[in-house]
Amino acid sequence: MNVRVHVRVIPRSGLLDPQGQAIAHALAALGFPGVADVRVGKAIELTVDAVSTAAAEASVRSMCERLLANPVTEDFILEAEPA
Amino acid sequence: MNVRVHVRVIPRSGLLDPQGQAIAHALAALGFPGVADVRVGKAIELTVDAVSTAAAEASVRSMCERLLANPVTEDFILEAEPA
Amino acid sequence: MTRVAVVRFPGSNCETESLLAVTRAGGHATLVDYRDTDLGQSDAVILPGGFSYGDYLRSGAIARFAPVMTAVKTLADAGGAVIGICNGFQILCEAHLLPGALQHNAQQRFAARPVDVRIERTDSVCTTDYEPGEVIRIPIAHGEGRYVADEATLDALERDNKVLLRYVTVPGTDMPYNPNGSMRDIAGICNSTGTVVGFMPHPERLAEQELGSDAGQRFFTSLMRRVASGVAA
Amino acid sequence: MTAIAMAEPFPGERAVTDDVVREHKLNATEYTAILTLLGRTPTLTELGIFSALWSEHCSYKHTKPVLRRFPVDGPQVVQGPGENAGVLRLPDGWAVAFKIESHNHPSAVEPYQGAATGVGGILRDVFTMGARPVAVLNSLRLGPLDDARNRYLFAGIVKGVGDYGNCMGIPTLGGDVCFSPCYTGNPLVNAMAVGVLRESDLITARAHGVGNILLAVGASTGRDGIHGASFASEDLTSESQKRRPQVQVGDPFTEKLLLEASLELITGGYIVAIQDMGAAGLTSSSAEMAARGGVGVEVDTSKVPTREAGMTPYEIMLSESQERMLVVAEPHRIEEIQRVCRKWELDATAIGLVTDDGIFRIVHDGRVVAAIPGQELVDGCPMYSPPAEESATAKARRSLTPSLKGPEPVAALERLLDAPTIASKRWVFEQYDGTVRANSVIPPGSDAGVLRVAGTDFGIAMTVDCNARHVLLDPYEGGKGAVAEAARNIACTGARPLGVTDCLNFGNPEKSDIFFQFTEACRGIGDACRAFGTPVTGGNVSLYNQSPMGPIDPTPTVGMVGLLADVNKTVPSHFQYNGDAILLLGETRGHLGGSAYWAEVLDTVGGAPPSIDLAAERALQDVLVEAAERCLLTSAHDLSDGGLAVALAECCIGGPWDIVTMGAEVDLGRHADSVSDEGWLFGEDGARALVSCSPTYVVEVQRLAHAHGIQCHYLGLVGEDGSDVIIRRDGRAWQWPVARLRAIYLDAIPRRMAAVTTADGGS
Ligand SMILES: Nc1ncnc2c1ncn2[C@@H]1O[C@H](COP(=O)(O)OP(=O)(O)O)[C@@H](O)[C@H]1O
Ligand SMILES: [Mg+2]
Repeated sequence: MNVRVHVRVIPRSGLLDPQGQAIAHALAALGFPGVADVRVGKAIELTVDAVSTAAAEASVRSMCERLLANPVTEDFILEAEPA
Repeated sequence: MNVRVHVRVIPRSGLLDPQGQAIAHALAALGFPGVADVRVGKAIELTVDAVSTAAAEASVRSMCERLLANPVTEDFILEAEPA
Repeated sequence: MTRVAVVRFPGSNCETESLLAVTRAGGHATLVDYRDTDLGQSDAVILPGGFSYGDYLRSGAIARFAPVMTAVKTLADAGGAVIGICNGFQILCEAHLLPGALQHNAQQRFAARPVDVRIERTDSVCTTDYEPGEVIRIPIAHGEGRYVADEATLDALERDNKVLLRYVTVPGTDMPYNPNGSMRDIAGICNSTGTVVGFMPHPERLAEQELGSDAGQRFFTSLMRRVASGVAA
Repeated sequence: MTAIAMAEPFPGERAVTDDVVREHKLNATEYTAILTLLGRTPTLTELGIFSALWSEHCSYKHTKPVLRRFPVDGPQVVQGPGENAGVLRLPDGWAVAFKIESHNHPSAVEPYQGAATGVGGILRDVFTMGARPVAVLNSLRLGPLDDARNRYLFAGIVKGVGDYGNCMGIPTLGGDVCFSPCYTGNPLVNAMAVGVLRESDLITARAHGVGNILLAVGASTGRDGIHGASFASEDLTSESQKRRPQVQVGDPFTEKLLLEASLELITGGYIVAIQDMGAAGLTSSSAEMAARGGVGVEVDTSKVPTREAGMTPYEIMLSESQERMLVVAEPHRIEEIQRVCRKWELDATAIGLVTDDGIFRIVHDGRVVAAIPGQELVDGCPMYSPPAEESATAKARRSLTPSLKGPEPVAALERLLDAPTIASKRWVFEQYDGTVRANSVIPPGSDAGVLRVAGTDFGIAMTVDCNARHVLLDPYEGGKGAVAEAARNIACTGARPLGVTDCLNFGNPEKSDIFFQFTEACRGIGDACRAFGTPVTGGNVSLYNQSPMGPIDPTPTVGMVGLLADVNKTVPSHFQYNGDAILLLGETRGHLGGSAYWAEVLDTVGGAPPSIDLAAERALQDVLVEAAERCLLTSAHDLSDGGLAVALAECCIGGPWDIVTMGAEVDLGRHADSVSDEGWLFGEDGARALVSCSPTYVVEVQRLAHAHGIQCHYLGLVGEDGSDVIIRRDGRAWQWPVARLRAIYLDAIPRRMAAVTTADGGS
């Protein structure tokens, strides 16, 4: 079965996120009040051919550990849905 | 109330996504078979102070339209949850 | 003669000037393809600057898996000289041959300009011909050069004398002296023996008077001397 | 007339009705010509092909007769106009290929990708000649930075230009940026590429050899940019914003591989011809290669690798997907070609062949969907010579004078240095890698960039220039001025101007006042090129640059290359040594009409710009080049925008990364007594340069100048690091601390760009 997996790779909290800061500033300047804790990372979407959603998730988890996220600076979150 | 909103900003389908292509190749070379349709965009997380989750969502939608996403090349998807 | 391999990944850009800098310093330089699985009889390897695999995903993230990297690791483990310049530094960090990571410049823009860096350690494979504390001006050209690591790692780098180059301010400059927001102004680091080194600036680009300065050439003369004296290989 | 060749519609495609014809921007005359040519109604695929090739962008239907008047010959010319890039001879068997191109409309819609793909396209034009690209330049025109949308466009365009060239590992060696309200809504992005080759490796885009195979090399074909060529050939209206083609996305990584593969295919002798699939993609590349070679071609679109399923022949023929090449080769070479491509991780797919019947034929799954006589398809578009007449407004503008009284010279110079058009462009080129490949003798920030040709002693100087305000006020003089300024910039480095590529950015040519601007500016460019012995080897025309607010100022950007016989003798732009003598070459008449002083300080775009004395310009170039060859000068900087005061300030402020700034103390003395102070300080007479030299060489430099009939005035001395810039005249004195001038000059653009940059602001 084909499973669509959404991955969010986010800079680890505690690390400075200049891009998030820049966006927070820009939003304030555009007149959006009350925005805090902006963090910017990568959204990666992929379709995986696997026996089950769980299997797809496990496989993508391993992709994240090996390639998609940098263990030194990033955390990742997965969501999978049948495609 | 504080609402945490997760935004995924993804290159519009049909547009070339060289980054997604490169990742797809790399995953295949690393021995992950059956990966297709890789697309890479931005994941943005922000906390918004709003009267309700729906209000926060509406506000972030307008942030996406004005700043966070490029209306010519990108689509965005929101998810909100009480923080 | 000292034999230096310069690796070309798809998207490498600075292999030609790296080869020339080695040749000018009296070494024997050969180009090695990323698909090769050995480095010939090389005493040293340079991972040059550029945009391997387009720098897609994260710079260096895909290149670290290239077949040639196994040989690079073997050389590093054997105490051979491994030098990563710019993209090469990014690859060494991604491959965990050096600690930390290089992230997008704090100002979110590519930075191409000269920087002033201080040589913090003169017993590494490529800095013996500099004076301790000497400040030189060489170019940078990168979008992802902000060195980050957790506090413990940073403290360990300082304690173990593994900071190789640091951005410093020189009177009269009207540019931020730290060009990318690197933590502790770090421009380059090395392992404890000084044999695996990585840095963002490009000494190979400013290594002959015809281009206005040869400030970077001693990286390469140092390498020749160190490797020839057998300390590194 | 009977049908020459038959073609049938592709299943499911729309019938060709009047509306469909109109949608394809073909007028009645053109459609009638098509009917006559085919002897039948075209299929939709054919209509699309005609609409691309008969667009202004591809056919030059309004401009060809005018362009024919450019001088194109000279002993240094290896390849003149008509190929992907012009080629000029260098010493020792080397040659330089160079070309400029616009990507204006795509950049107005999507600044980042528009600019990036502009750089990608021009690089392909150069490496398809067999040249290795060694430098890029960019010429940008934007609306004022106090508008958020303009800031967004500026930031995106600069990032796009930078990211593409940086990733390719090709240094950006120069460019220019100007700001004017006329570019709001229609920014200009002109990219120029320079390549170096062995003259013997030159290859042209000429298909020959019946039975030879056409191969598509590089990226696969998607739906991006369909109708890009016709999009580039209409005014930007809100309507066209809706019609805009799917954005083309650049992939510099693939282009880098394509570059290496193409050069290997060419220098290895594997192929007969090669052309990039640029504007109008596969259509123009295949049709033009066939027409140049006098042969027919047959392309099987079902064999073209596509990125998306279900693409029709119409879409495949008109796609402007980037990073693709069309190659012609002998059949027995295909396997070797595929091996070379595989080495660079690229695909090479046979998609067609060269035929002997002169027909441009497209088949898809065995069905002929287009069959058009090839020569007529490329050359048969009706040509237009619209009326050309200067408008009354334009004439009136030329006799305008400022009504304001100017501020003190001290404040006036500071205002000029703070004007983004004049201020340092460091914010721009610090985003461009200027030193990769380690041959940059002068990176951006001086008069012209200078690049050493690797392994030789000589160098190539390069620049792009255009003062559009001068062209607006007097198209003929402005056209001459653009060439003269470029040549002056080149000569200041010590290089001899060699040749020109031009990017003619204008409004809608169907309007008589715009066409007047076009013909007159071209006449000016042609006359100047003749006078300087710098032939035009190619270029690009970009018309219909207008937004709902009106046309842009006419902007014929001139790209020029020059030869520096010995790079060790390169002359820098800025003062180098305390105590050097400062000399002004050329005659000062104090001409203020059309000046930056009037425009930026007195708010008046008007007056007649200076008329350019081509003989004096040529003589000045000779003086500068000879003085450099004899190592007499320590610096040379041309006088342009803002005149003497701005040039003197720039010489003192120094290079973009300098730590040392110089002072200067000059006395204008009793030269040109009748000229006003403003005229002396800010006048923009041509044929002038400010040079410095060791005091011992002053007499030598003066003797050299006089031998060429050029005035040479001793003005004063360079002062020490951090001192003041002082100008005296007749008992009056104006004085500025150089640190203050440097701060104003360097901060003008960053200060404005610090404000938020949003995607929608102000639009
Ligand atoms: N878009 C740009 N890209 C690269 N370099 C630029 C750009 N704009 C300006 N420069 C650099 O700044 C220098 C000065 O530019 P400009 O103000 O046009 O001066 P000039 O009037 O002498 O041509 C140029 O020669 C070039 O080196
Ligand atoms: Mg200029």
